[in-house]
Amino acid sequence: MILKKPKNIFVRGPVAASFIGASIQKHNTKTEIGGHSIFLGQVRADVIEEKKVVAIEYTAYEEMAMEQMHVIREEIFAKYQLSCMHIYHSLGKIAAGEICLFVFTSSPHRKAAIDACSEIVERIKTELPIWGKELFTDESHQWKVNK
Amino acid sequence: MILKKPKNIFVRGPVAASFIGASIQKHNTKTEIGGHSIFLGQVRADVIEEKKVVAIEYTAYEEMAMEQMHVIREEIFAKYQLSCMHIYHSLGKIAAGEICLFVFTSSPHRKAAIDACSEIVERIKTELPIWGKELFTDESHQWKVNK
Amino acid sequence: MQIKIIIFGQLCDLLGENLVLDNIADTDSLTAALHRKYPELVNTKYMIAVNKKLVVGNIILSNNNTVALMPAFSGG
Amino acid sequence: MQIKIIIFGQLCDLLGENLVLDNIADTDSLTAALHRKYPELVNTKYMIAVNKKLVVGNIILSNNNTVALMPAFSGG
Repeated sequence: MILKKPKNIFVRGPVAASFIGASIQKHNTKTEIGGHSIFLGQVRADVIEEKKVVAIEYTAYEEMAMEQMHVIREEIFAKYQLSCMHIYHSLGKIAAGEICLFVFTSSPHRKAAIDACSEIVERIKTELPIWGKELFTDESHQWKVNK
Repeated sequence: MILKKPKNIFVRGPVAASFIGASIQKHNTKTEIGGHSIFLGQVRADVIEEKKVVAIEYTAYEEMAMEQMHVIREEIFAKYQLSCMHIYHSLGKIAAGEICLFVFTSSPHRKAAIDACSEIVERIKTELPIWGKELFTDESHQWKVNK
Repeated sequence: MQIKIIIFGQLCDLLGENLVLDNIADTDSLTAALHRKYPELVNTKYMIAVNKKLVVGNIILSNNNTVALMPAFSGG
Repeated sequence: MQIKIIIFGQLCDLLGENLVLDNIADTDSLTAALHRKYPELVNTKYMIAVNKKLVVGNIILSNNNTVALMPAFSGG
Protein backbone atom coordinates (compact mmCIF):
# COMPACT_ATOMS: atom_id res chain seq x y z
CA MET A 1 0.00 0.00 0.00
CA ILE A 2 1.57 3.25 -1.13
CA LEU A 3 0.08 6.57 -0.15
CA LYS A 4 1.00 9.40 -2.47
CA LYS A 5 -0.27 12.45 -0.64
CA PRO A 6 0.08 13.31 3.06
CA LYS A 7 -3.28 12.75 4.74
CA ASN A 8 -4.63 15.34 7.12
CA ILE A 9 -4.44 13.85 10.60
CA PHE A 10 -5.79 16.95 12.38
CA VAL A 11 -9.29 17.44 13.69
CA ARG A 12 -10.59 20.62 15.35
CA GLY A 13 -11.73 19.81 18.87
CA PRO A 14 -11.95 16.43 20.58
CA VAL A 15 -12.28 13.04 18.90
CA ALA A 16 -15.85 11.86 19.59
CA ALA A 17 -16.39 8.34 20.95
CA SER A 18 -19.15 7.88 18.37
CA PHE A 19 -16.65 8.67 15.61
CA ILE A 20 -14.38 5.92 16.96
CA GLY A 21 -17.31 3.48 17.01
CA ALA A 22 -18.17 4.40 13.41
CA SER A 23 -14.53 3.95 12.33
CA ILE A 24 -14.51 0.46 13.82
CA GLN A 25 -17.82 -0.39 12.14
CA LYS A 26 -16.41 0.48 8.68
CA HIS A 27 -13.91 -2.37 8.94
CA ASN A 28 -16.46 -5.19 8.98
CA THR A 29 -16.21 -5.60 5.20
CA LYS A 30 -12.44 -6.14 5.44
CA THR A 31 -12.57 -9.82 6.25
CA GLU A 32 -8.82 -10.37 5.99
CA ILE A 33 -8.47 -8.46 9.29
CA GLY A 34 -8.03 -10.57 12.43
CA GLY A 35 -7.10 -7.92 14.96
CA HIS A 36 -7.47 -4.19 15.56
CA SER A 37 -5.35 -2.21 17.98
CA ILE A 38 -6.49 1.20 19.15
CA PHE A 39 -4.78 3.79 21.29
CA LEU A 40 -6.69 6.78 22.63
CA GLY A 41 -5.03 9.72 24.33
CA GLN A 42 -7.31 11.40 26.87
CA VAL A 43 -6.68 14.77 28.52
CA ARG A 44 -5.86 14.27 32.19
CA ALA A 45 -6.96 16.68 34.91
CA ASP A 46 -3.50 16.78 36.47
CA VAL A 47 -3.01 18.85 39.60
CA ILE A 48 0.24 20.85 39.50
CA GLU A 49 1.12 22.95 42.53
CA GLU A 50 -2.54 22.91 43.64
CA LYS A 51 -3.78 24.08 40.25
CA LYS A 52 -5.92 21.75 38.16
CA VAL A 53 -5.60 21.27 34.40
CA VAL A 54 -9.03 21.92 32.88
CA ALA A 55 -8.01 21.57 29.23
CA ILE A 56 -5.06 21.24 26.90
CA GLU A 57 -4.88 23.58 23.93
CA TYR A 58 -3.10 21.92 21.03
CA THR A 59 -1.32 23.76 18.26
CA ALA A 60 0.83 22.31 15.49
CA TYR A 61 3.01 23.18 12.58
CA GLU A 62 0.38 21.40 10.53
CA GLU A 63 2.05 21.13 7.12
CA MET A 64 5.28 19.86 8.65
CA ALA A 65 3.44 17.42 10.92
CA MET A 66 1.51 15.98 7.98
CA GLU A 67 4.68 15.51 5.96
CA GLN A 68 6.40 13.85 8.90
CA MET A 69 3.35 11.65 9.56
CA HIS A 70 3.46 10.61 5.90
CA VAL A 71 7.05 9.40 6.38
CA ILE A 72 6.09 7.52 9.57
CA ARG A 73 3.08 5.97 7.84
CA GLU A 74 5.17 4.62 4.98
CA GLU A 75 7.84 3.29 7.33
CA ILE A 76 5.24 1.53 9.49
CA PHE A 77 3.52 -0.01 6.45
CA ALA A 78 6.92 -1.25 5.26
CA LYS A 79 7.74 -2.73 8.67
CA TYR A 80 4.44 -4.39 9.64
CA GLN A 81 1.84 -6.40 7.76
CA LEU A 82 -1.02 -3.96 8.17
CA SER A 83 -4.40 -3.79 6.46
CA CYS A 84 -5.25 -0.28 7.68
CA MET A 85 -3.88 2.62 9.65
CA HIS A 86 -5.88 5.65 10.80
CA ILE A 87 -4.51 8.57 12.83
CA TYR A 88 -6.38 11.57 14.25
CA HIS A 89 -4.92 14.29 16.47
CA SER A 90 -6.94 17.13 17.94
CA LEU A 91 -6.17 20.82 17.61
CA GLY A 92 -7.61 23.58 19.79
CA LYS A 93 -8.90 23.36 23.32
CA ILE A 94 -9.61 19.81 24.53
CA ALA A 95 -11.22 19.55 27.96
CA ALA A 96 -10.07 17.06 30.61
CA GLY A 97 -11.76 13.72 29.93
CA GLU A 98 -11.96 14.31 26.19
CA ILE A 99 -9.99 12.36 23.59
CA CYS A 100 -7.16 14.15 21.76
CA LEU A 101 -5.43 11.27 19.93
CA PHE A 102 -6.86 8.27 18.08
CA VAL A 103 -4.48 5.71 16.56
CA PHE A 104 -6.10 2.70 14.87
CA THR A 105 -4.22 -0.17 13.21
CA SER A 106 -5.60 -3.38 11.73
CA SER A 107 -3.86 -6.53 10.55
CA PRO A 108 -4.56 -10.16 9.74
CA HIS A 109 -2.63 -11.04 12.92
CA ARG A 110 -2.77 -9.36 16.30
CA LYS A 111 0.95 -8.89 16.89
CA ALA A 112 1.48 -6.64 13.86
CA ALA A 113 -1.54 -4.49 14.77
CA ILE A 114 -0.49 -4.16 18.42
CA ASP A 115 3.21 -3.47 17.77
CA ALA A 116 2.51 -0.99 14.95
CA CYS A 117 -0.02 0.89 17.07
CA SER A 118 2.30 1.42 20.02
CA GLU A 119 5.22 2.37 17.76
CA ILE A 120 3.06 4.96 15.98
CA VAL A 121 2.00 6.47 19.33
CA GLU A 122 5.65 6.84 20.42
CA ARG A 123 6.62 8.39 17.09
CA ILE A 124 3.69 10.83 17.13
CA LYS A 125 4.76 12.03 20.57
CA THR A 126 8.44 12.47 19.72
CA GLU A 127 8.48 13.35 16.01
CA LEU A 128 5.44 15.47 15.20
CA PRO A 129 5.62 19.26 15.69
CA ILE A 130 2.60 19.51 17.98
CA TRP A 131 2.45 21.41 21.27
CA GLY A 132 0.09 21.12 24.21
CA LYS A 133 -0.61 24.09 26.48
CA GLU A 134 -2.06 22.97 29.81
CA LEU A 135 -4.72 25.42 30.90
CA PHE A 136 -5.50 25.79 34.60
CA THR A 137 -8.73 26.80 36.34
CA ASP A 138 -7.25 30.23 37.15
CA GLU A 139 -6.53 30.86 33.42
CA SER A 140 -2.79 30.52 33.87
CA HIS A 141 -1.02 27.89 31.80
CA GLN A 142 2.08 25.76 31.47
CA TRP A 143 3.46 23.96 28.44
CA LYS A 144 3.08 20.20 28.40
CA VAL A 145 6.24 18.10 28.48
CA ASN A 146 6.18 14.62 26.91
CA LYS A 147 7.84 11.83 28.84
CA MET B 1 -9.13 -2.12 43.21
CA ILE B 2 -10.31 -5.52 44.43
CA LEU B 3 -13.06 -7.36 42.64
CA LYS B 4 -14.86 -9.89 44.84
CA LYS B 5 -16.97 -11.77 42.30
CA PRO B 6 -15.97 -13.03 38.84
CA LYS B 7 -17.50 -10.76 36.21
CA ASN B 8 -19.24 -12.27 33.24
CA ILE B 9 -17.06 -11.62 30.22
CA PHE B 10 -19.31 -13.46 27.75
CA VAL B 11 -21.74 -11.90 25.32
CA ARG B 12 -24.02 -13.81 22.96
CA GLY B 13 -23.21 -12.90 19.38
CA PRO B 14 -20.77 -10.29 18.09
CA VAL B 15 -19.53 -7.22 19.95
CA ALA B 16 -21.19 -4.22 18.27
CA ALA B 17 -19.02 -1.26 17.22
CA SER B 18 -21.61 1.06 18.78
CA PHE B 19 -21.17 -0.75 22.11
CA ILE B 20 -17.42 -0.11 21.90
CA GLY B 21 -18.06 3.57 21.18
CA ALA B 22 -20.44 3.78 24.15
CA SER B 23 -17.86 2.06 26.41
CA ILE B 24 -15.26 4.65 25.43
CA GLN B 25 -17.71 7.50 26.02
CA LYS B 26 -18.35 6.36 29.60
CA HIS B 27 -14.73 7.10 30.52
CA ASN B 28 -14.89 10.86 29.97
CA THR B 29 -15.70 11.46 33.63
CA LYS B 30 -12.55 9.60 34.72
CA THR B 31 -10.17 12.49 34.34
CA GLU B 32 -7.20 10.69 35.88
CA ILE B 33 -7.00 8.60 32.68
CA GLY B 34 -4.38 9.64 30.12
CA GLY B 35 -4.46 6.68 27.76
CA HIS B 36 -6.77 3.90 26.65
CA SER B 37 -5.62 0.78 24.86
CA ILE B 38 -8.13 -1.37 23.00
CA PHE B 39 -7.73 -4.69 21.25
CA LEU B 40 -10.47 -6.07 19.03
CA GLY B 41 -10.47 -9.57 17.63
CA GLN B 42 -12.31 -9.82 14.32
CA VAL B 43 -13.34 -13.06 12.58
CA ARG B 44 -11.22 -13.58 9.47
CA ALA B 45 -12.58 -15.13 6.28
CA ASP B 46 -9.59 -17.47 5.96
CA VAL B 47 -9.45 -19.75 2.96
CA ILE B 48 -8.31 -23.27 3.89
CA GLU B 49 -7.96 -25.82 1.09
CA GLU B 50 -10.23 -23.72 -1.14
CA LYS B 51 -12.95 -23.48 1.49
CA LYS B 52 -13.77 -20.13 3.01
CA VAL B 53 -14.50 -19.50 6.69
CA VAL B 54 -17.90 -17.79 6.91
CA ALA B 55 -18.13 -17.71 10.71
CA ILE B 56 -16.57 -18.95 13.91
CA GLU B 57 -18.82 -20.58 16.47
CA TYR B 58 -17.47 -20.00 19.97
CA THR B 59 -18.21 -22.21 22.95
CA ALA B 60 -16.68 -22.02 26.41
CA TYR B 61 -16.57 -23.69 29.75
CA GLU B 62 -18.11 -20.48 31.01
CA GLU B 63 -17.84 -20.89 34.78
CA MET B 64 -14.22 -21.99 34.56
CA ALA B 65 -13.35 -19.21 32.10
CA MET B 66 -14.87 -16.57 34.38
CA GLU B 67 -12.94 -17.88 37.39
CA GLN B 68 -9.70 -17.93 35.39
CA MET B 69 -10.40 -14.43 34.02
CA HIS B 70 -10.91 -13.25 37.60
CA VAL B 71 -7.40 -14.50 38.48
CA ILE B 72 -5.92 -12.83 35.38
CA ARG B 73 -7.75 -9.59 36.19
CA GLU B 74 -6.37 -9.45 39.71
CA GLU B 75 -2.84 -10.27 38.55
CA ILE B 76 -2.96 -7.57 35.86
CA PHE B 77 -4.30 -4.97 38.31
CA ALA B 78 -1.47 -5.88 40.71
CA LYS B 79 1.16 -5.60 37.96
CA TYR B 80 0.06 -2.42 36.14
CA GLN B 81 -1.25 0.96 37.28
CA LEU B 82 -4.67 0.70 35.68
CA SER B 83 -7.80 2.78 36.14
CA CYS B 84 -10.12 0.38 34.31
CA MET B 85 -10.21 -2.97 32.59
CA HIS B 86 -13.11 -4.30 30.50
CA ILE B 87 -13.21 -7.65 28.72
CA TYR B 88 -15.89 -9.07 26.43
CA HIS B 89 -15.72 -12.35 24.51
CA SER B 90 -18.41 -13.56 22.13
CA LEU B 91 -20.18 -16.90 22.28
CA GLY B 92 -22.18 -18.45 19.45
CA LYS B 93 -21.83 -17.91 15.74
CA ILE B 94 -19.79 -14.82 14.79
CA ALA B 95 -19.68 -14.03 11.07
CA ALA B 96 -16.47 -13.06 9.25
CA GLY B 97 -15.92 -9.32 9.71
CA GLU B 98 -17.66 -9.24 13.09
CA ILE B 99 -15.91 -8.60 16.39
CA CYS B 100 -15.53 -11.50 18.84
CA LEU B 101 -13.15 -10.05 21.45
CA PHE B 102 -12.99 -6.60 23.06
CA VAL B 103 -10.22 -5.85 25.57
CA PHE B 104 -10.15 -2.30 26.96
CA THR B 105 -7.60 -0.97 29.47
CA SER B 106 -7.16 2.58 30.77
CA SER B 107 -4.39 4.15 32.80
CA PRO B 108 -2.99 7.53 33.76
CA HIS B 109 0.00 6.72 31.50
CA ARG B 110 0.00 5.07 28.10
CA LYS B 111 2.62 2.41 28.73
CA ALA B 112 0.66 0.65 31.47
CA ALA B 113 -2.54 0.67 29.38
CA ILE B 114 -0.76 -0.67 26.26
CA ASP B 115 1.29 -3.35 28.02
CA ALA B 116 -1.63 -4.56 30.14
CA CYS B 117 -3.92 -4.78 27.10
CA SER B 118 -1.57 -6.92 25.05
CA GLU B 119 -0.76 -9.16 28.03
CA ILE B 120 -4.48 -9.72 28.67
CA VAL B 121 -5.05 -10.65 25.02
CA GLU B 122 -2.27 -13.26 25.17
CA ARG B 123 -3.58 -14.70 28.42
CA ILE B 124 -7.17 -14.87 27.14
CA LYS B 125 -5.98 -16.86 24.14
CA THR B 126 -3.83 -19.30 26.10
CA GLU B 127 -5.56 -19.59 29.49
CA LEU B 128 -9.31 -19.36 29.00
CA PRO B 129 -11.29 -22.52 28.16
CA ILE B 130 -12.89 -21.18 24.99
CA TRP B 131 -13.05 -22.95 21.65
CA GLY B 132 -13.63 -21.64 18.13
CA LYS B 133 -15.18 -23.81 15.43
CA GLU B 134 -14.46 -22.45 11.97
CA LEU B 135 -17.52 -22.92 9.79
CA PHE B 136 -17.08 -23.14 6.02
CA THR B 137 -19.46 -22.22 3.21
CA ASP B 138 -20.20 -25.91 2.54
CA GLU B 139 -21.28 -26.41 6.19
CA SER B 140 -18.20 -28.44 7.05
CA HIS B 141 -16.01 -27.19 9.90
CA GLN B 142 -12.58 -27.33 11.45
CA TRP B 143 -11.49 -26.40 14.94
CA LYS B 144 -9.53 -23.19 15.30
CA VAL B 145 -5.93 -23.44 16.51
CA ASN B 146 -4.40 -20.46 18.35
CA LYS B 147 -0.86 -19.45 17.45
CA MET C 1 -19.88 -44.22 41.68
CA GLN C 2 -20.96 -42.47 38.53
CA ILE C 3 -18.91 -39.61 37.08
CA LYS C 4 -20.54 -37.07 34.79
CA ILE C 5 -18.14 -35.70 32.26
CA ILE C 6 -18.57 -32.54 30.21
CA ILE C 7 -16.81 -32.30 26.90
CA PHE C 8 -15.62 -29.33 24.87
CA GLY C 9 -14.28 -28.32 21.47
CA GLN C 10 -13.21 -30.94 18.95
CA LEU C 11 -13.63 -33.65 21.61
CA CYS C 12 -17.40 -33.23 21.08
CA ASP C 13 -16.87 -34.51 17.52
CA LEU C 14 -15.40 -37.70 18.98
CA LEU C 15 -17.40 -38.21 22.17
CA GLY C 16 -20.60 -36.21 21.99
CA GLU C 17 -21.19 -33.49 24.58
CA ASN C 18 -21.89 -35.53 27.70
CA LEU C 19 -20.66 -38.85 28.91
CA VAL C 20 -21.33 -40.97 31.98
CA LEU C 21 -18.81 -43.55 33.17
CA ASP C 22 -19.16 -46.01 36.06
CA ASN C 23 -16.64 -47.11 38.65
CA ILE C 24 -14.05 -44.43 38.12
CA ALA C 25 -11.87 -43.85 41.19
CA ASP C 26 -9.44 -41.24 39.93
CA THR C 27 -8.41 -39.29 36.84
CA ASP C 28 -5.88 -41.90 35.74
CA SER C 29 -8.55 -44.59 35.65
CA LEU C 30 -10.86 -42.12 33.88
CA THR C 31 -8.25 -41.67 31.16
CA ALA C 32 -7.75 -45.42 30.89
CA ALA C 33 -11.52 -46.04 30.62
CA LEU C 34 -11.88 -43.31 28.00
CA HIS C 35 -9.05 -44.68 25.92
CA ARG C 36 -10.57 -48.19 26.03
CA LYS C 37 -13.95 -46.84 24.93
CA TYR C 38 -12.59 -44.29 22.38
CA PRO C 39 -9.26 -45.52 20.99
CA GLU C 40 -9.00 -42.40 18.77
CA LEU C 41 -8.56 -40.37 21.99
CA VAL C 42 -5.16 -41.94 22.61
CA ASN C 43 -3.55 -39.70 20.00
CA THR C 44 -5.55 -36.59 20.90
CA LYS C 45 -4.18 -33.94 23.22
CA TYR C 46 -6.57 -32.81 25.92
CA MET C 47 -6.61 -31.52 29.47
CA ILE C 48 -8.78 -32.59 32.36
CA ALA C 49 -10.37 -30.18 34.83
CA VAL C 50 -11.99 -31.30 38.06
CA ASN C 51 -14.29 -28.71 39.61
CA LYS C 52 -12.94 -26.10 37.18
CA LYS C 53 -9.30 -26.67 38.17
CA LEU C 54 -6.83 -28.13 35.71
CA VAL C 55 -5.59 -31.52 36.85
CA VAL C 56 -1.86 -32.04 37.16
CA GLY C 57 -0.96 -35.67 37.92
CA ASN C 58 -3.63 -38.03 39.26
CA ILE C 59 -6.61 -36.89 41.36
CA ILE C 60 -9.10 -38.97 43.36
CA LEU C 61 -12.67 -38.39 42.15
CA SER C 62 -15.74 -38.22 44.34
CA ASN C 63 -19.44 -38.16 43.57
CA ASN C 64 -19.95 -34.41 43.36
CA ASN C 65 -17.03 -33.71 41.10
CA THR C 66 -17.51 -32.07 37.74
CA VAL C 67 -15.01 -33.46 35.29
CA ALA C 68 -14.29 -31.60 32.05
CA LEU C 69 -12.34 -32.85 29.05
CA MET C 70 -10.80 -29.93 27.18
CA PRO C 71 -8.69 -29.75 24.02
CA ALA C 72 -6.25 -26.85 23.50
CA PHE C 73 -7.98 -23.50 23.97
CA SER C 74 -8.72 -21.39 20.90
CA GLY C 75 -10.61 -18.33 22.10
CA GLY C 76 -10.09 -14.79 20.92
CA MET D 1 16.93 40.13 2.77
CA GLN D 2 14.04 39.71 5.16
CA ILE D 3 13.32 36.38 6.81
CA LYS D 4 9.85 35.61 8.09
CA ILE D 5 9.91 33.35 11.11
CA ILE D 6 7.03 31.32 12.51
CA ILE D 7 7.08 30.46 16.18
CA PHE D 8 5.47 27.61 18.12
CA GLY D 9 4.72 26.41 21.62
CA GLN D 10 6.27 28.12 24.64
CA LEU D 11 8.47 30.23 22.33
CA CYS D 12 5.30 32.22 21.55
CA ASP D 13 5.28 33.33 25.19
CA LEU D 14 8.77 34.80 24.67
CA LEU D 15 8.66 36.04 21.09
CA GLY D 16 5.05 36.39 19.98
CA GLU D 17 3.85 34.30 17.05
CA ASN D 18 5.57 35.98 14.14
CA LEU D 19 8.87 37.73 13.78
CA VAL D 20 10.68 39.49 10.95
CA LEU D 21 14.45 39.88 10.98
CA ASP D 22 16.64 41.74 8.44
CA ASN D 23 19.98 40.77 6.94
CA ILE D 24 20.07 37.15 7.95
CA ALA D 25 22.31 35.04 5.71
CA ASP D 26 22.09 31.65 7.41
CA THR D 27 20.64 29.84 10.42
CA ASP D 28 23.72 30.50 12.58
CA SER D 29 23.34 34.25 12.10
CA LEU D 30 19.60 33.86 12.71
CA THR D 31 20.33 32.26 16.07
CA ALA D 32 22.87 34.97 16.91
CA ALA D 33 20.42 37.76 16.01
CA LEU D 34 17.64 36.12 18.01
CA HIS D 35 19.84 35.72 21.06
CA ARG D 36 20.89 39.40 20.88
CA LYS D 37 17.25 40.50 20.65
CA TYR D 38 15.88 37.94 23.17
CA PRO D 39 18.59 37.08 25.72
CA GLU D 40 16.16 34.71 27.51
CA LEU D 41 16.33 32.47 24.43
CA VAL D 42 19.96 31.61 25.13
CA ASN D 43 18.94 29.17 27.85
CA THR D 44 15.91 27.81 25.98
CA LYS D 45 16.08 24.60 23.96
CA TYR D 46 14.54 24.84 20.52
CA MET D 47 14.89 23.41 17.04
CA ILE D 48 14.90 25.24 13.72
CA ALA D 49 13.10 23.98 10.62
CA VAL D 50 13.65 25.50 7.18
CA ASN D 51 10.95 24.64 4.65
CA LYS D 52 9.56 22.06 7.10
CA LYS D 53 12.87 20.20 7.43
CA LEU D 54 14.74 20.15 10.73
CA VAL D 55 18.05 21.97 10.44
CA VAL D 56 21.19 20.11 11.44
CA GLY D 57 24.29 22.34 11.42
CA ASN D 58 24.18 25.67 9.57
CA ILE D 59 22.02 26.32 6.51
CA ILE D 60 22.11 29.25 4.05
CA LEU D 61 18.76 31.08 3.96
CA SER D 62 17.14 32.55 0.88
CA ASN D 63 14.16 34.82 0.40
CA ASN D 64 11.49 32.16 -0.05
CA ASN D 65 12.44 30.08 2.96
CA THR D 66 10.00 29.46 5.75
CA VAL D 67 11.84 29.33 9.04
CA ALA D 68 10.18 27.79 12.10
CA LEU D 69 11.36 27.96 15.70
CA MET D 70 10.12 24.93 17.61
CA PRO D 71 10.52 23.90 21.25
CA ALA D 72 10.36 20.19 22.22
CA PHE D 73 7.23 18.52 20.82
CA SER D 74 4.41 17.67 23.21
CA GLY D 75 1.61 16.23 21.11
CA GLY D 76 -0.57 13.24 21.97
